[in-house]
Amino acid sequence: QIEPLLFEIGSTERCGVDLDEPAPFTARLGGLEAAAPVDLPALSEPETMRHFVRLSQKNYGIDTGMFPLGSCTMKHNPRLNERMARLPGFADVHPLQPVATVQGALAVMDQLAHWLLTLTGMPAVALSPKAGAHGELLGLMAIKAAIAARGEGKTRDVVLVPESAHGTNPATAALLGFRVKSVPARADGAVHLDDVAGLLGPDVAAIMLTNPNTCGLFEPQIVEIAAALHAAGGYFYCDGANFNAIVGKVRPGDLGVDAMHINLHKTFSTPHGGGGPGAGPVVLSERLAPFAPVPFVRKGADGQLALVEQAGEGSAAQAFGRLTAFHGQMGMYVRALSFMLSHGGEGLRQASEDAVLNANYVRASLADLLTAPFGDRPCMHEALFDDAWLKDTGVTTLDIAKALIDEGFHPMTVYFPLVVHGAMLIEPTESESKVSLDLFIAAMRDLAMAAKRGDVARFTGAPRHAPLRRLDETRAARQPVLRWTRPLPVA
Amino acid sequence: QIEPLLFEIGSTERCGVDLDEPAPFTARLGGLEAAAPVDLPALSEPETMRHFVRLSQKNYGIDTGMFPLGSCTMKHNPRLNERMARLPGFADVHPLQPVATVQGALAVMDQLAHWLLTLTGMPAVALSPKAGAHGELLGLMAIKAAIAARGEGKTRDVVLVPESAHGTNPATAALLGFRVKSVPARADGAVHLDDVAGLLGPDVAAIMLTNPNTCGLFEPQIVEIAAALHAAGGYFYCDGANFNAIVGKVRPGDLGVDAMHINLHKTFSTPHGGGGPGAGPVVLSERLAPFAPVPFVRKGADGQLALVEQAGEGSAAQAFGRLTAFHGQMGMYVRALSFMLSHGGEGLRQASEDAVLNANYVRASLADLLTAPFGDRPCMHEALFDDAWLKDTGVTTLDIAKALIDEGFHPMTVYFPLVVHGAMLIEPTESESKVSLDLFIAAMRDLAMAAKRGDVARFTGAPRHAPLRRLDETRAARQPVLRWTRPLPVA
Amino acid sequence: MRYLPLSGADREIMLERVGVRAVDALFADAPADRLLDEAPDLPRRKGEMAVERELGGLAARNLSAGSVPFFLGAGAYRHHVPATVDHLIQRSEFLTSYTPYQPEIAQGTLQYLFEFQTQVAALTGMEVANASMYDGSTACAEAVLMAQRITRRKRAVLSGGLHPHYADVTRTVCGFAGDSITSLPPDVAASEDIISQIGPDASCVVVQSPDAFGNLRDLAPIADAAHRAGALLVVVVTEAVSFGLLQSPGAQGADIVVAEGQSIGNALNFGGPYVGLFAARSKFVRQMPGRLCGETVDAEGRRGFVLTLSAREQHIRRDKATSNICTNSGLCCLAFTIHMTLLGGHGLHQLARINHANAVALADRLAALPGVTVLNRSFFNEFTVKLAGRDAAEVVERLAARGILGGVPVSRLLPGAGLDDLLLVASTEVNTDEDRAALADALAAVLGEIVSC
Amino acid sequence: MRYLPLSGADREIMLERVGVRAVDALFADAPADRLLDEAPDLPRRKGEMAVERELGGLAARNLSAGSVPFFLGAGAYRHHVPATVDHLIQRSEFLTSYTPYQPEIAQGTLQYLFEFQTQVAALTGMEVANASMYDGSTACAEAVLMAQRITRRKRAVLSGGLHPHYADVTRTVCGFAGDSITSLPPDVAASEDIISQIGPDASCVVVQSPDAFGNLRDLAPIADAAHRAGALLVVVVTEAVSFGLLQSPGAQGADIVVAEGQSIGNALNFGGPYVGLFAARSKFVRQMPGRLCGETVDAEGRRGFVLTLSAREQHIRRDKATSNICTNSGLCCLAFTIHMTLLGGHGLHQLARINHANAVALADRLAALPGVTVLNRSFFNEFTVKLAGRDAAEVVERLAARGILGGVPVSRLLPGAGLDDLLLVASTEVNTDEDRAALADALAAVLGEIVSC
Repeated sequence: QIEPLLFEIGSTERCGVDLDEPAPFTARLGGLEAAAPVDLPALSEPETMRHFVRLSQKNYGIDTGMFPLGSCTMKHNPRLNERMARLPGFADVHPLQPVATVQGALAVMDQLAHWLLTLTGMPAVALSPKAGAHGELLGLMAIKAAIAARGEGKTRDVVLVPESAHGTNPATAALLGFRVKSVPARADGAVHLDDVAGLLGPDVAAIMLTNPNTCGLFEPQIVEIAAALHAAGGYFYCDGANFNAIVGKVRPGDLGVDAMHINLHKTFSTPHGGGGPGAGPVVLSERLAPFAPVPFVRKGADGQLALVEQAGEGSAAQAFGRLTAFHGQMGMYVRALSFMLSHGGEGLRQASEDAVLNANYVRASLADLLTAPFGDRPCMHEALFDDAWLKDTGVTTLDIAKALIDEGFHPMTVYFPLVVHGAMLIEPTESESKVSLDLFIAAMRDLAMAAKRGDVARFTGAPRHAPLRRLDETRAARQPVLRWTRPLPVA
Repeated sequence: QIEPLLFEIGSTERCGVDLDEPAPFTARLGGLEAAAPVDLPALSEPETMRHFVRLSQKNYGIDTGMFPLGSCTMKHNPRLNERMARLPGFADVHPLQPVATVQGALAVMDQLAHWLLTLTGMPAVALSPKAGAHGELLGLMAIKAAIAARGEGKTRDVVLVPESAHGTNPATAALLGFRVKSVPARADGAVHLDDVAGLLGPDVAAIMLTNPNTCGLFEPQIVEIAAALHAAGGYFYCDGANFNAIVGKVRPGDLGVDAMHINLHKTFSTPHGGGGPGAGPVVLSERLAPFAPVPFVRKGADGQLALVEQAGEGSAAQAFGRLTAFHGQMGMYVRALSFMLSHGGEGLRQASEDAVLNANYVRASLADLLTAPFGDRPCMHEALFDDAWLKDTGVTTLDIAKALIDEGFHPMTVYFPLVVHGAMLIEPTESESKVSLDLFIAAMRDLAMAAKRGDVARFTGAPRHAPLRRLDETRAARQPVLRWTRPLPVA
Repeated sequence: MRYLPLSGADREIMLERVGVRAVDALFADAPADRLLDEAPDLPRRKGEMAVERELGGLAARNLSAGSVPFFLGAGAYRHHVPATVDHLIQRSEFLTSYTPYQPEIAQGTLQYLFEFQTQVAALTGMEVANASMYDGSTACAEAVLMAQRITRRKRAVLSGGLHPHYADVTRTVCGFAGDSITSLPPDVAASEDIISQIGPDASCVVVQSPDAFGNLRDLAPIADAAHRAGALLVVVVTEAVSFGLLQSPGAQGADIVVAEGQSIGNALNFGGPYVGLFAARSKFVRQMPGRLCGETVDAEGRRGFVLTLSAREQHIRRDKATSNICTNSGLCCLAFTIHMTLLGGHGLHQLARINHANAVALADRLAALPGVTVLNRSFFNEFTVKLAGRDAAEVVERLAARGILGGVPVSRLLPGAGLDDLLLVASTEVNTDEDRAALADALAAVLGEIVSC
Repeated sequence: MRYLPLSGADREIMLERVGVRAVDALFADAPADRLLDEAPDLPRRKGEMAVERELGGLAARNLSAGSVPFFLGAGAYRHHVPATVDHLIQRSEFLTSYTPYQPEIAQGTLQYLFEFQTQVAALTGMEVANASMYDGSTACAEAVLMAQRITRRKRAVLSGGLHPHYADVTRTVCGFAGDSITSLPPDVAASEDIISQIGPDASCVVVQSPDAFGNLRDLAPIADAAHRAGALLVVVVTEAVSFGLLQSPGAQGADIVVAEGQSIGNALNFGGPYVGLFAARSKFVRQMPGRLCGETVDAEGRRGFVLTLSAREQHIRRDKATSNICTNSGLCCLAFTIHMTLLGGHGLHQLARINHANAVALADRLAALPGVTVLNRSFFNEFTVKLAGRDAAEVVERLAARGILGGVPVSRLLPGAGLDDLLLVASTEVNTDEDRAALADALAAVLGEIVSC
């Protein structure tokens, strides 16, 4: 059933909030008041409830079924974390209250930092970025600032990015005025030391490497690459989107990383929420730490926690200013810390192991029917297949994705990483039970056999069991309709 | 998709709760400990979340669509009320704490009582019944006690119940040892003074009358019936299930009522919750008030509120003991009071008017296609149709109900009241918007026309767009399977 | 008003369709002289913020259990409920649904009821369970009525260890229904001779374990005696977590088991809403009160669930019904089911062990205080202490003044029974060592303050 | 561990299927000498109850706004959010869904984004809005970058009335990106001559209204001047409720409007997460950063929504993208949309009137105190007071010690700017007369305690 837009059922004559008339007052609006209220209809409370509940019913979520979206890490979102984030002591606190009245909030930031530093083996962390890409921005800014401080600001302006990288990597580098050079993809899915070494030189500011990489593999030569880069005067930015595979198993700090963002929503399970809000704290090496932006938390001699908010002074002498108003995503900090405390060190390690085991279980269970670009080698937290096995079937990777919807599953990530033809990237995460994986595997096997026996119609018409069937994305882009407009009155 | 039973996917090897090992201790269980844990599988937290979310998706609720279930009063459940009931000061308070530590809770009971008494025009209320039927029990007990106190306990043992009454009425009377005599149904849907008067005598303890009645009509002779009953020495028990139609418009106390339960979940919108919990406070006349059970709240001379918990003493000298442990449905009291405060006196009156208007709008909008047993007269909060208009179509009332599911609506109440053939009882409540009513009316008209033009297949196969199609109730009753049992191991 | 979707313009159009000038024309059947001219004399409508202020203010006048060391039990227990539980029961599709009379669009409710019945049957050691009752006390009265229907006898024997409220509810309801009730006197030491009370006229004997004073009762001999006399054994449990550690009532010979399920999944709520568990041997199923959910298939042969055996119920049988009950405790039993799903049998066992360990630790600590005697030889998570002649109610008041909710004075439940120096003390998994120390210290201080009664 | 569904037995079976003995075999690509032998040195796992105790303890060390008279603003405002909002955003299908890249099963998210875009466009008076940004401050920097792309000019002019954090973020981001930024000095009295700063090299001029000191700015003359110079007017709004009462930026000539949406639907959250609103003239749509949701049809012709114009975005365009942004503030913009749905234009208008009335009442009351001057000629719900030579930061500390959160000292935002005796005070619908009286009384007392700086 189509749910109307709220504007189509709303009215300007009712309201879902009861507001009293204020006591008489003389406005001091300097003549800038609007002539009339904004023309937006309202719904009463019951209508509002129903409208959004019905909309929600058109969505798929982790809570409704398996969500094996590779690289996106859709894991369980504990409701304990939601409850903790809503404690008035966290949710109902203003960012600019006197610091004496927010010692608990600062302690959350301090504890979160401690966990992140211990898990990454890094000496410093900047908490404020509001998403992974925002963290990348911070990391590359710190690198740029460090290079400028070394007097090489004019000459070191190249950032190396593997072809398999997330799109945010080159976008971030370009935004900051870096020239982006690609590191080619190799048949084994890994970044090779030789390829990197061939690009290194006095113009190279940094490499942006994802580890485990977007093919689901731990970069085998990562230590050597980091060393080569450092020898050439560059910095190693690690895209930490896949940190969830190695938490408690390997510390990025032991691999030579200079900066790495951590998507709290991926690794530490703050809710994805249909696309945000995220949080992307960045851990930094000794060499980059001085360039972290404000604000940060410092413990005073009296044991009180303080906020350093002003760049250019004291411990923030080399800091480069703010990346956001206030202090970052407090609501996400609380959730992530709650997740960490619940797991403990050993639980986080177990979670990584289970995530890797789950992915390999799926990989091994489909290996006889699907084709994997890098052969039968183990993967980390996500299993990557290509579309060679679909050759001549008339079925595409996209068709498989849409057909999975009909089987009751969210599709895997498709056509990413770009370096693999018709990629299907499956990340079950540690939250899936064996029962659930077995059902998914059975559905995938059934689809694979259907494709191979030529049951094309099952795929091209998919999805059939979804609120809508395939949408016309071309039309949306060609004649963009980006908002509702009140229809003209019928003459 | 079928959701497995939790036992089919659970395991005794995992757990959704982390519990530490207690410090060593010496058990003092007197040799009565079990040899092994109860054989019940568990799910981890992510699996639990998904299992119950998926189950919920097989349910229909007010929040998901119109729920025009006559007599059941499915109205909007404000989430404010849920929030208020969960305040630690209400939810996390033990019923037997010292009364000095629960003055706020007692004040809620006191205020709720004040609203109920003001709205009903009655002098006393007993809050503790846990549902409407429980309230009926209380009311008839009070009547029985009052009669016994008059020395007529042996002789007055008849309760008059109209044929159109809710099944709980005769069941309650029978449970308490009353003989039930039926008041016949009349063609106009009303209970007639003449019929009642013909049954009155020294053996009649009470009449149980619903007002507005289950045909959705205000009993026109209610005042006269009450007077006749009183003159004959009987009591007037009013079934308050439909009080929501007249709140703020008519006070039952002004009609001669001696006792009436109020379903807080119907009139004051505490959630139905798939069948409970309910709450059924009973208002009592001066004559019955002394017989109310414990506990009740009394204001002391010092302004402190006290709980009278012991029958047989002081103000509870004639009370007949407890109907439940502790003090009743506190969680429901808070929700109902929150609902009342939100509406205010004028809002409750408006809600009744809107509920009646909505029902009449539906009635008037379907009057040309459907047949109404009592003609074109206005109804109160629910519109009643019979199945005369389906004659010779091959379509039944039940078919109409199931076909409504395919249109996205919950069915109306069907085959109740029993006195109307193939009854369809439609109660939109005040929570439905005109837009929503118009959609419902359109669907009903479409179905009516389909039935009349002989499109029987649309009905007999319905519902098609539901998690399941029609269920075999006979089989369930004949070979009752009331619990899951572990399958025997495969040999 | 935020809850009312009709606008003034809507109302005008609708009145026109209905064919009346004003809404009062629709109230024409009501006696004109009884129709109110204006809204009742009650406060004006309040916005959300104002309601929150008013009710928040009242809530703040209660001392909430979580804010202090807390040791009350007596049929209502403070346990930790996982956040998942309360989240799920608030889902619109559960919260705002009705009794599942339309099973095609109520499978969510029906399946969890079936799961609930299975859990309750397993915990109680019985063959069948219903879809819940109002609470434990009303379930107890219903059990006695059911025993009467089964045995066609009209005298029930209530143990002196039965929770006084349960006994009172049972006496009240069954008394009105024409049963005679033999109530044994309060039995602090679990030493009553109940077996001798079971005569050939007895429909049932009702025994609670852990009993109202915390003692664990050996039910098997009572079951044997009852069965020999043609009577039923009704077992009452007011602390459902005890199922995790103790032999089940079913294993000990119970015919009907009723319990308060609040402890699993549900908050204290100042006494309600709670959830009554009701289980029995399967041969008695057609005499059970309340809703039953059963398995069946749909028109395409898929497994599904429906309310069944409703020929017992009031909406079908009217005055011939097994009970007048017409509701269950839906959301509370959903909470129970979800919490039990998270726990499973092993988790409940561990939870029960923690409860018992904490109670043992508390008993040892209190017993070490001068003037305090722990009376129980056995207990689960609650026991009775004798306060050397002090008035327990006064002790509790003084403890509350010190910010400790220290227990339930027996006189609160049994006034005038001469048990004024007895205090019921419970300890669950929520209590810490610090809590216990705080109670012991404060109790020692308070006992020093007041003289014997 | 309660979140991990694999049992030991499951793991054994799965390892066998994978064909390895132990899970460490799957980590073989990691350098053996960097693989940790054991879990990191961090606390052991905690049950829910223990986590609640630990985090609850930290939360209790913060003075929450709702527990005291509260008057802070400066870009984050305490408003009352209806319970419906928080209930709905916690629905599993919203909370646990992903970016709607699979539109067939994400219409819930997509439709509310379309509704959100419509609301934001209407409120700002612009033609198009995107599906939200991280917050107002980052949206501000993105607007300047966008203006640079549109005008191909590299100097932006920032008003001295721009929130200092916003100015800082913009300077930082755009500075790194190679833009030059002309920041005007702090402009307490809204008296700066910004028009003279708009040269032919200016990409845009960034003006906030209500500005950081609470003043309302007449934007039309600035828009005219900017447009004459070929520059864009970027308007910043940090208090979205002000849209209810003031002429929209679009009506005054803005080309791009960015705003902090926290005030509508979202809690204070100690500064985040918030939701950035971003709107522009439609001719600039292909230069906008962030996600856009557009209407289309499905294979059966039914209306549906998809993310569109993604050729601007990083996952398609990589280093040619309009922004590196790859997320929005999904749940926060859902909260915004729901709250706005409840309010509608008329409700927002009324809410804004109440805010203004409360602020006027507060300004009058404070202005009556000796040593206190209200500096604003115009304001919405926040204004600046001068405390006759006292250090506002110290005043605020002393007010806090008296249980009043009295405002934001300007020196917190602009240290060293010589504005130490200025205090920003905000008043929304949550403030009562008693709150205002408490602040006035306490402020009078505190001012009497401390000497001039």
